[in-house]
Amino acid sequence: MTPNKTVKKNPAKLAHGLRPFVKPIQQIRQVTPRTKAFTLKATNIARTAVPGQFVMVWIPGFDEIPMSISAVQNSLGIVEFAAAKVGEATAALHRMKEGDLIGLRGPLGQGFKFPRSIDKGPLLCVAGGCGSPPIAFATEWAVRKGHEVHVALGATTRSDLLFQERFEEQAQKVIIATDDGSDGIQGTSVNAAAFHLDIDPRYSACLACGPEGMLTSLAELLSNYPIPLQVSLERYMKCGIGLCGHCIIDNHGTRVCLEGPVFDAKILRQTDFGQWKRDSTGKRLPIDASDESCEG
Amino acid sequence: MTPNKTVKKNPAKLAHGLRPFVKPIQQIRQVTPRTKAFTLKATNIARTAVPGQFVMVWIPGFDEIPMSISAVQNSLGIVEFAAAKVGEATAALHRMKEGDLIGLRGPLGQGFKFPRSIDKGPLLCVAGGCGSPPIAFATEWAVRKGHEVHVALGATTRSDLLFQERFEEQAQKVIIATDDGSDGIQGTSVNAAAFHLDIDPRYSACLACGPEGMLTSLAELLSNYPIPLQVSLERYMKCGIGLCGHCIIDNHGTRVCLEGPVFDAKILRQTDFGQWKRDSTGKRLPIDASDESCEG
Amino acid sequence: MTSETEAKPDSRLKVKIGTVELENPTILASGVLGVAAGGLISASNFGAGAVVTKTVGWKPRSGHPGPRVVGLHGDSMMNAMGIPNPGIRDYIPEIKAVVKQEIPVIGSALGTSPKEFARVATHLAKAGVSAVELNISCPHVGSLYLLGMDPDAVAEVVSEVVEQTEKQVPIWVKLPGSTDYPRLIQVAKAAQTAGAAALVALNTLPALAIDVDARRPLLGAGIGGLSGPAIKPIALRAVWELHNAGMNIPIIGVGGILTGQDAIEYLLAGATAVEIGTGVLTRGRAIFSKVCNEIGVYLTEYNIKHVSELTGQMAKFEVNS
Amino acid sequence: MTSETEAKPDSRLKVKIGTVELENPTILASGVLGVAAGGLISASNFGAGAVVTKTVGWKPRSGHPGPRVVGLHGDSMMNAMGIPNPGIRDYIPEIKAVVKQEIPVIGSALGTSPKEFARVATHLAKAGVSAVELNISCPHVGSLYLLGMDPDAVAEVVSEVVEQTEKQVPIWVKLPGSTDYPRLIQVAKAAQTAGAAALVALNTLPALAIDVDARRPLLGAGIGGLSGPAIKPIALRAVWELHNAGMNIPIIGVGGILTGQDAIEYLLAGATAVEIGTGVLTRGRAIFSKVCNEIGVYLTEYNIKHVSELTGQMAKFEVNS
Ligand SMILES: Cc1cc2nc3c(=O)[nH]c(=O)nc-3n(C[C@H](O)[C@H](O)[C@H](O)COP(=O)(O)OP(=O)(O)OC[C@H]3O[C@@H](n4cnc5c(N)ncnc54)[C@H](O)[C@@H]3O)c2cc1C
Ligand SMILES: Cc1cc2nc3c(=O)[nH]c(=O)nc-3n(C[C@H](O)[C@H](O)[C@H](O)COP(=O)(O)OP(=O)(O)OC[C@H]3O[C@@H](n4cnc5c(N)ncnc54)[C@H](O)[C@@H]3O)c2cc1C
Ligand SMILES: Cc1cc2nc3c(=O)[nH]c(=O)nc-3n(C[C@H](O)[C@H](O)[C@H](O)COP(=O)(O)O)c2cc1C
Ligand SMILES: Cc1cc2nc3c(=O)[nH]c(=O)nc-3n(C[C@H](O)[C@H](O)[C@H](O)COP(=O)(O)O)c2cc1C
Ligand code: FES
Ligand code: FES
Repeated sequence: MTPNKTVKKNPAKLAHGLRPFVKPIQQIRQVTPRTKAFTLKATNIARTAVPGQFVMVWIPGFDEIPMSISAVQNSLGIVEFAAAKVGEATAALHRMKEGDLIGLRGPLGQGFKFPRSIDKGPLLCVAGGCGSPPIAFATEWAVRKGHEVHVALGATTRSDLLFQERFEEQAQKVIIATDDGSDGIQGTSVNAAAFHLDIDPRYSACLACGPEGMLTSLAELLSNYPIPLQVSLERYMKCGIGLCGHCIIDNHGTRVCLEGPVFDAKILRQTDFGQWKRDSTGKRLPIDASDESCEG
Repeated sequence: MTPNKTVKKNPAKLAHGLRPFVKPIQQIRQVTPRTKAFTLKATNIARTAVPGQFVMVWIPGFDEIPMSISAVQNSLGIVEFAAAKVGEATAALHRMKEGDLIGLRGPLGQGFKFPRSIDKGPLLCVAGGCGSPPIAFATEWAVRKGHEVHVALGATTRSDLLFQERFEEQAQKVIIATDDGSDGIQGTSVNAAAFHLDIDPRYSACLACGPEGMLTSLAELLSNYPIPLQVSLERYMKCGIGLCGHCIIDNHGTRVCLEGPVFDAKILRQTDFGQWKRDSTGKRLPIDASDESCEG
Repeated sequence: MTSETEAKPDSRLKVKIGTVELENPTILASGVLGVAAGGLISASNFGAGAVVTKTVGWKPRSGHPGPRVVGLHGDSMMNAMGIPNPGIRDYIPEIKAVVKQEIPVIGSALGTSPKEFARVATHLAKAGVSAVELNISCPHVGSLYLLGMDPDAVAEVVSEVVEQTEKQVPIWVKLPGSTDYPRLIQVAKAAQTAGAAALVALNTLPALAIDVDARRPLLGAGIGGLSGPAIKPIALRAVWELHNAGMNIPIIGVGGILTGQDAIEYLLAGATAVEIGTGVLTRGRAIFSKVCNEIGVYLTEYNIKHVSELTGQMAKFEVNS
Repeated sequence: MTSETEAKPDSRLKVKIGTVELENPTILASGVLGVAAGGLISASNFGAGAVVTKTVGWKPRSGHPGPRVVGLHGDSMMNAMGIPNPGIRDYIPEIKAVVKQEIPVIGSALGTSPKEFARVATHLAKAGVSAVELNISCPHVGSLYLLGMDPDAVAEVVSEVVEQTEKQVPIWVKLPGSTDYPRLIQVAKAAQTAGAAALVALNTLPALAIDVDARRPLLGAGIGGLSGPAIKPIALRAVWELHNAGMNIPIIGVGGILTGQDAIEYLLAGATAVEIGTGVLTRGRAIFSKVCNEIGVYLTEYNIKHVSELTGQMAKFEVNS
C-alpha cells in the first residue's frame, strides 16, 4: 500500500480556480448607465477560458462575486467582464479606478458547447438584460470559428442594451427588443428570438443567458423546434468550485458552479430551474420574474 | 506574484527517499557467519538504483539504518542488501524471518560513476571487510556493461570473505587477501589491489569500499598511479536526505548521504576522510583502524 | 449527470458508531455539499456511509463575505464560509428529503447558548436524523472556537442538548482543531460525562493566508480554517491521543483524508469511522466509493474479515521525553 | 562541490532584529544542516543572512531511534530527531569555526532546568554567537513542549538565562507549534517581560503519521514534529496574533517557507525576518538566495525601498464571530 497512492486529479479542480490572481485593473469602460466593463491582464485565464465560463472577482475589503467572462484577448492575455451595479460589492467595484487591484479566480465552470460542424445551420444567440456578457463572448468565439450567428438582444430600454455594438459588429443578424419599444421591437429578447425563428428556424443550436424568467419562456418557445438549447444560469455562489453545495439545483446534487453555469435545457427539467433560487443563507426563494436585477 | 511561483524540485529530492516502502522480506541467506543477505520486492528502488547507492532500512520497533544496495534484479523488481550483525538494530534484523515486514527508503545518494568507454582498460574493484555489498553490485553492473573487472577482496579470515563466489563468477580476475592467510594472500584488500597493479597497472578506474583505514591506505597506494579512485564512505546517518547535517565531512557542508556516499578520492582531501567520524550524538571521534566493525 | 464511479456494497465495511449503523465508515463532513438536499444525496450515491448536514443554527446566517475559500500548497485549503445557513426551520425540508431516501443523516448543530443548541438539536431529531453533531469548534466563528476549548462550557452545552433531546438521538461532539492535548482531552472527557455518544476529531485549524499583492488576508473574514492533507498528521495525532486516553467512546476521524490508506491510518489510530470534506475537491464526489474500494483492497491483502478489526490496532508506543 | 546558485548582496534586504544586524532576512532554522560547522557555513554561502545551530544541551543526547524523518503529502514532512547533540562542550568547536568566518550564528539552547538552559546559553555566548534561541518547544521531546506552553515556566527559564548571560547576548524564544492563541500570547508576554529580545514562531507541530502495512507510527519516536508547507497557514496566523497583541518585540516567522512570496506573507503579518528549514529539502540549500532574489523582485515591482517597510503592513481586519 505504501507509498501513498497517487491521487488522480479531479478534472474539476482547475489549476487557477483555487487561488486569485491579483492584478491592477487595466481599463474601465461605462458600457450602459448601470454597467461597467473591466479588463485585466490574466494570461492563464485568457488562454484557457471558453465562453460561458466565469471568474470569481475579489473586490478587496468587500466580497468575492461571480462574473461571466465577457471577452478575452488571448494574444495579450487580457480578460474582460462586465458588471452591473446592483449591491454593495458591485457598487464598490464601480467606485474603483484603473490601476486598482482586484483578484480573479478562474476560469470556472463549464462553458457553451459549440456545434462541431459549421454546416448544420447558423447559431441563435439570445441575451436578455444582464445576460449579454457570456453571449457576447460566445458570439465572437463562434464567428471566429466560422459559424454564422444570429443574435436576439433585449433590455428594458435602449440605453440598457448591453454590448449592442459588439453584437452588431460580429453577428450576421441582430434583432433588438426593448420593453418600452425605445429600440427594435417592443418586447423581450424571447420575442426577438421568435422573430428570428419565424424568418428561418433552421438553427444548429441556441445559446442563451438572461433572467431566469426569460430563459424559461425561451425554453418553452424552443420546445416547438428541434433546436438544442443551452442556457447559462445564475445562482448564489459561495465557493465556485463545487465544494460548498450552495448552488445545487436538484436532488442529484448538480452544481451550477461546477457542472454549469451552462446547461443543456433538457437537463434542467427536473431541477429548480425557473422555480427557486437560494439567498446568501441558503434559503430557497421563489423565482419571480419581477425581482430580477437586470430585466430583459 | 500570484499564484505561488512553481517550485522547481531539487533533483536531490528523490521520489522514494522520503517515505519507506514496507514489504515482507522475501529471502534471507546467511552469507558469512556474521552477515545475512536480505531480498525484498521494491520495484521502484530496483528500477532506479545504481551501484553505490544505499537504502535506509527500517526495522520496525528498533531503528532505521543505512545499508548499501548489494544487488538488484530489475526484471523482478527485487532489491538485496547484506547486513553484518554489529549492534542492536542489525541483531534485530538478523532475528527476523522471511515474510516479516521491513521498510526500505531510497535509493539514496550518488553511486559510482563508470568510465564511459570500456576500451580505456579494466576496472579495479576493491572490497575490504563489510565493503563488499556495493562493490559486488558495481562489479555485476560493470560486467553487464561490457567492462573487464578485476577484484581485490579482503577480510580478516576466510569465512568472512563476503560475496567471494559472486565476485569469482562475474569478474575476470579476483585476488583474495585475508589477515590470517587462511585464504589468498596474507594481508588486506589493499595488498591484493597492489598485486593487481603489479601485474598490469593500466586500469581505467578504481572503485572501493571498506573500512576507512583501508580506504586511506588505498588512496595512498593509488597516488602513485594515474588511476581515478572512487570510494564509498560510511558516516552516521540520521535522515539520509541531506537535511539534518549529521553526515557532513567538511567546511563546505558536503553531505555523505546526498553528495555521497561515493566520492572521488581527490575531493576528500580537504575533508574528515580518514580522520574523524561522528557518533549518534554528533560528537566527532577519531577514526582508528582498529575499531572498525568489519576489518579487511 | 456525471461519470464518476458508483459505490459497490461490501459487507466487510459496515460499521456501528454506538447505535448508528452505516454501510461503510466514510461520512461526508459538515459544510461540504450540505447546503442542499441534493448535495447530501449525491454524496450518498457516490458511496458515503452517512452524510453530515451543513451546520445549522436557530436563526439564518449569511456567513462571511468572500473570498470564502482559497487553495493552498499540496491540495490543502482554507475556508471562512462563516456557517451560512437558513436557520433550522427553513433547513428542515432539505433534511427530510434526504432522510426520505433512507440515507443516514447526521445533523450538525450550532447555537449561541446551550438552550439554542438544544432547540436546534430537538428540531433535527424530529426531522429524523440518525445523530446530532454539535459544532462547538468552527475556527472562523470566534465564539464557537473558544467555546470548544472550554471543558465546562462544552459540558453545559452537551448536558442541555442531551436533556432536551430526551435521548431520542445520539449526540456527537466535534472537537476544535487544536494541538493542545491536555485541554482537548479535558474537553472530550467533559463531553462524554455530559452524555456525548461519539467524538469527532477534528474541525479545521485556525489559520491565515495572505495575498502579497493585495497585502490582505486571502479570505474575506481574515482568519480561516485549514483543511486537507496539511492537517492530517495533526488530526491523526488527536485521534490517537483521544483513543489513548482510555475513554470508552467511539471516535470519528476527520482531516485530510484523500485515500483508503489515509482512512486506515485513522482507524489504526483509534477511529471507528471517518469524515471526508476537502477530498471531495481533490478526487471528486466519488472519493467515497474510491476510499471504500481502497479499504476493501487492504482488507483482502491482509486477510482481515471486517474493518472494525482495524480500530486502534496501531502498535503501542511510549511518548519520549 | 555543487552547482546551486550563489547569493548576490542586496542592500534593500538588510534587517535588524533588535541589535542583531543581518545581510538579509532569511535565516537557517535550527536542526537543519546544523550538526556540523560545514552545514552552517554552507547555508551562509548559499545566501542565509544568519544560521541557527542545532539545538544543543548540557549533556550529549543520542536522539530518538529511526526512522527520524518522513515525507508527507505536499512537500511537508515530520521529524523526530530527538535533538541529538554532543553537549555544549563538544559542540563549541563547530560554532567557533562558523563565527570565525564572520557569519552571524544564533545558538539554539536546550536545558532540563532553568539553570541548565543558562549554563548552555553562557557557553554559547562565550563562543561568540550573535544571539541565543531558547528551544522550549520541541514537540517530540515531550517535556520541552509542555514547558513551552506554560507561561510561568517560560518566564523562569528566560529570567535565569538573561541573568546568567549578563545581557551579553540577546535571548530569542522559540515558541511551540500550537494553535492555542490565548496561551501562546501569554507565553510570549511572559518571555518578553522576563527579558526576551525576540520571538521565533513556530517550532514544528505535534503530529502523527502511520504506516498502514507495519501498523506503526512512521517515526521511531512515535510522535513527531510537522514542518513544511502544511504548517505555514498556522504559523502565519501565530505571527499575526503575536504582532497584533501589541507587544513591541521583533518576531521571526518560521514554518513552510519555500518562496519569496511565502517569506513576504510572514513579513506582512508582522515578522522582521524568517527562518527556513524544510525548504532546504524542497529547493536545495540555494533556497536562501532564491528567496532573497524573489523578495528583491517584489520590492522592485512595488517600488519599495527596504524590506523592513513590509513588516506588519497587511491590511487590518477584525476577527469575526
Ligand atoms: C455564474 C454567474 C455569472 C454572473 N455574471 C455576471 C455578469 O457577467 N455581470 C453581472 O453584472 N452580474 C453577473 N452575475 C451576478 C453577480 O454575481 C451579482 O450581481 C453580484 O454578485 C452582486 O453582488 P453585490 O454585492 O453587488 O450585490 P448584493 O447586494 O450582495 O446582492 C444583489 C443580488 O446579487 C446576487 N448575488 C450577490 N452575491 C452573489 C453571489 N456570491 N453569487 C451569485 N449571486 C450573487 C443575489 O441575487 C443578490 O440578490 C453573475 C452571477 C453568476 C452566478
Ligand atoms: C552509506 C552506508 C552504507 C552501509 N552499508 C552497509 C552494508 O551494506 N552492510 C552493513 O552491514 N553495514 C552497512 N553500513 C553500516 C550499518 O549502517 C551499521 O552497521 C548499522 O547502522 C549498525 O546498526 P546497529 O544498531 O546494529 O549498531 P549500533 O550498535 O547502533 O552501532 C554500531 C556501529 O554502527 C554504526 N551505525 C549505527 N547506526 C548508524 C547509522 N544510523 N548510520 C551509520 N552508521 C551507523 C556506528 O558506527 C556504530 O558505532 C552502512 C553504513 C552507511 C553509512
Ligand atoms: C468549505 C468547508 C466548509 C465547512 N463547513 C463546516 C461546517 O459548517 N461545520 C463544521 O462542523 N465543519 C465544517 N467544515 C469542516 C469540515 O467538516 C472538516 O472538519 C474539515 O474540513 C477537515 O476535514 P477535511 O480535511 O477532510 O476537509 C467545513 C470545511 C470546509 C472545507
Ligand atoms: C529535521 C529537522 C530537525 C529540527 N531540529 C530542530 C531543533 O533541533 N531545534 C529547534 O528548535 N527546531 C528544530 N526543528 C524545527 C525547525 O527549526 C523549524 O522550526 C520547523 O521545521 C518549521 O520550519 P520549516 O517548515 O521551514 O521546516 C527541526 C526541523 C526539522 C525538519
Ligand atoms: S458555489 Fe459552492 S458548490 Fe457551487
Ligand atoms: S544524514 Fe542527515 S544530512 Fe546526511
